[in-house]
Amino acid sequence: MEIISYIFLIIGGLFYLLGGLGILRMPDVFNRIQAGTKATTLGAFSVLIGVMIAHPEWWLKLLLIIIFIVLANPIGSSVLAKAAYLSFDKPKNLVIDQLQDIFGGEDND
Amino acid sequence: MKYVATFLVLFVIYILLAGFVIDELILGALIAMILTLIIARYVDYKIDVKLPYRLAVFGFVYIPVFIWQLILSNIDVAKRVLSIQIPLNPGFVKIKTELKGDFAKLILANSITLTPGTLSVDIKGDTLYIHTVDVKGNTAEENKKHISATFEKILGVVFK
Amino acid sequence: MKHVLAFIFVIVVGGMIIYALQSNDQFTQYGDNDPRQTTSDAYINRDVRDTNQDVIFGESDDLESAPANTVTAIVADYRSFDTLGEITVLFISSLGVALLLGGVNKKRMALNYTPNFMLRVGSRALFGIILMTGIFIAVHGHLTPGGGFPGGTMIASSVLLLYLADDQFRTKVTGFKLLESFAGMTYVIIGLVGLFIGGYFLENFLPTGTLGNLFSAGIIPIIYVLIGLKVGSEITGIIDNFLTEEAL
Amino acid sequence: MITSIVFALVGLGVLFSVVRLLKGPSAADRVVALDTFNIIIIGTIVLLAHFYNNNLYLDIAIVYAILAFLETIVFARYLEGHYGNH
Repeated sequence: MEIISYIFLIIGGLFYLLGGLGILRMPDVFNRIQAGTKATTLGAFSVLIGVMIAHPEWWLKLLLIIIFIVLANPIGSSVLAKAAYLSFDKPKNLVIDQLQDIFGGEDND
Repeated sequence: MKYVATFLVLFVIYILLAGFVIDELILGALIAMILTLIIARYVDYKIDVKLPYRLAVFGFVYIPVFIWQLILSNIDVAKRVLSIQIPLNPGFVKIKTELKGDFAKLILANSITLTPGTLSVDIKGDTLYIHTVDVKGNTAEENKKHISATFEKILGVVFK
Repeated sequence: MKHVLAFIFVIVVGGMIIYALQSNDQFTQYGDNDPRQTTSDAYINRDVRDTNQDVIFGESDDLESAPANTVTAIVADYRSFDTLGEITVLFISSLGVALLLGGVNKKRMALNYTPNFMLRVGSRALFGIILMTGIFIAVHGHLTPGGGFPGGTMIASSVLLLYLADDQFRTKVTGFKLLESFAGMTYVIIGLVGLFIGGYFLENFLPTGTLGNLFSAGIIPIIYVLIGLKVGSEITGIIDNFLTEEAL
Repeated sequence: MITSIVFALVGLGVLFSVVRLLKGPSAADRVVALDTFNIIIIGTIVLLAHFYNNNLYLDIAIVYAILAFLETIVFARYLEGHYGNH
């Protein structure tokens, strides 16, 4: 049981490391949001599952933390992505930009 | 009905925090009842008879698919991050959704954010605006097939 | 001239302080203090009156101060009167903000952009979790770290989340004012009841129970919940005042 | 041994996000880095609860998660309002 828990913890640590690396290496803010959100969500998930296996009597509280992170983390990154789109210059390498329909131009609400 | 739903949600949250102890259950029920009277106007938790069926579909179909997609997306991120020249073909696309309820759309958007290469930015009406790392199609239908088709099918069953 | 006067004033006051401290034999001289008799040890062992035996979690009954958490024992029992002062300070600052920014015909300040759809819907789901966590922390103040002040702050932050997530949202300010006055008044009334029953202000007059149980520690959980409600409503009032503006 | 490996991995993640926090060309980059940093710290608190075998740390993790989420939202709304008008 302990070995499975440690495997989960190490996987979680690896994904946390991946999240940090993604934040550091990606070229523009939207890609950074993507890499950061995905990697840290799975990292948190994995670490919490690992701790849950090691301490089964804590599962209720850990489940609450998992629910909160899985709900709140994507919402936070969406809000942040919208803020970044509205407030800073667009990245140069966009292939297509259909978001311009609602936020583009001067007539933003 | 609204009050029952709010009470249940608050009570479940309290149990998750406090655990199954008889003292805590009594106190939690009391607190949840008082809070329900105060905040039922601000929140809109809904409940109906088919809830167990929905929860079953949610737990046994949606969550495994979701976790699998989450792992796939992380492998995707790892591939991009660890390659020397980061392969990118980014763009903002919009896709239509047929889901009706607000909460269903929220879950769909969250799922899209956590699946490979996509990040939902906003929802207006039934249109989702999405940032993708790798633009595949030109029309809304093509993009939908690549991005959200699986989740729409499952969530369509859950939130009928 | 002013500088000279100030200089003389400082010299005189400093001389008076030094003189007062030198000729005072009430304080223990430096180095003469006995570390075995410090107050903090007595607080940690709940043994100020030299009546307790060893404190054992889950077994000790009828301690002189019953919370499992030493900080709570000090904040809400030994130094409860100071805590009453602290929440009064918070009340005065909230009152100051209300005097400065408050008014009658205030409307909700419109932020520049409409909130994200996901934020608007998701905040409804997260609001419950945040509010319940705040109340849980305030209720369990005598068992776990935390207590009324962090719990009240969490309650206020759930309201802040709704403010940020919804352009139309506005709290009912009068309700929070009533709640705040009710909490503060009940605190003082509990203190006065202690004064009548036990002989001094905020005496713990309820049975204290077993250390570590949920229903234990007498009046301390009640006081901590009251503190939580008071802090929560005060900070909510501050947030409301900052996010409203005069109707144009 | 395994403890050290896990904490080394997590610590490197924290280090990278802090580098981006200091470097980030725009304010949005900094907020993204802070968000990532916060979620890594939540995991670290849970890990500490596990290794010290003390479930009081879990309460702290919940409170930290809530405050981190609120912080992201507040910063994002601020950026929209502050830079959005030019």
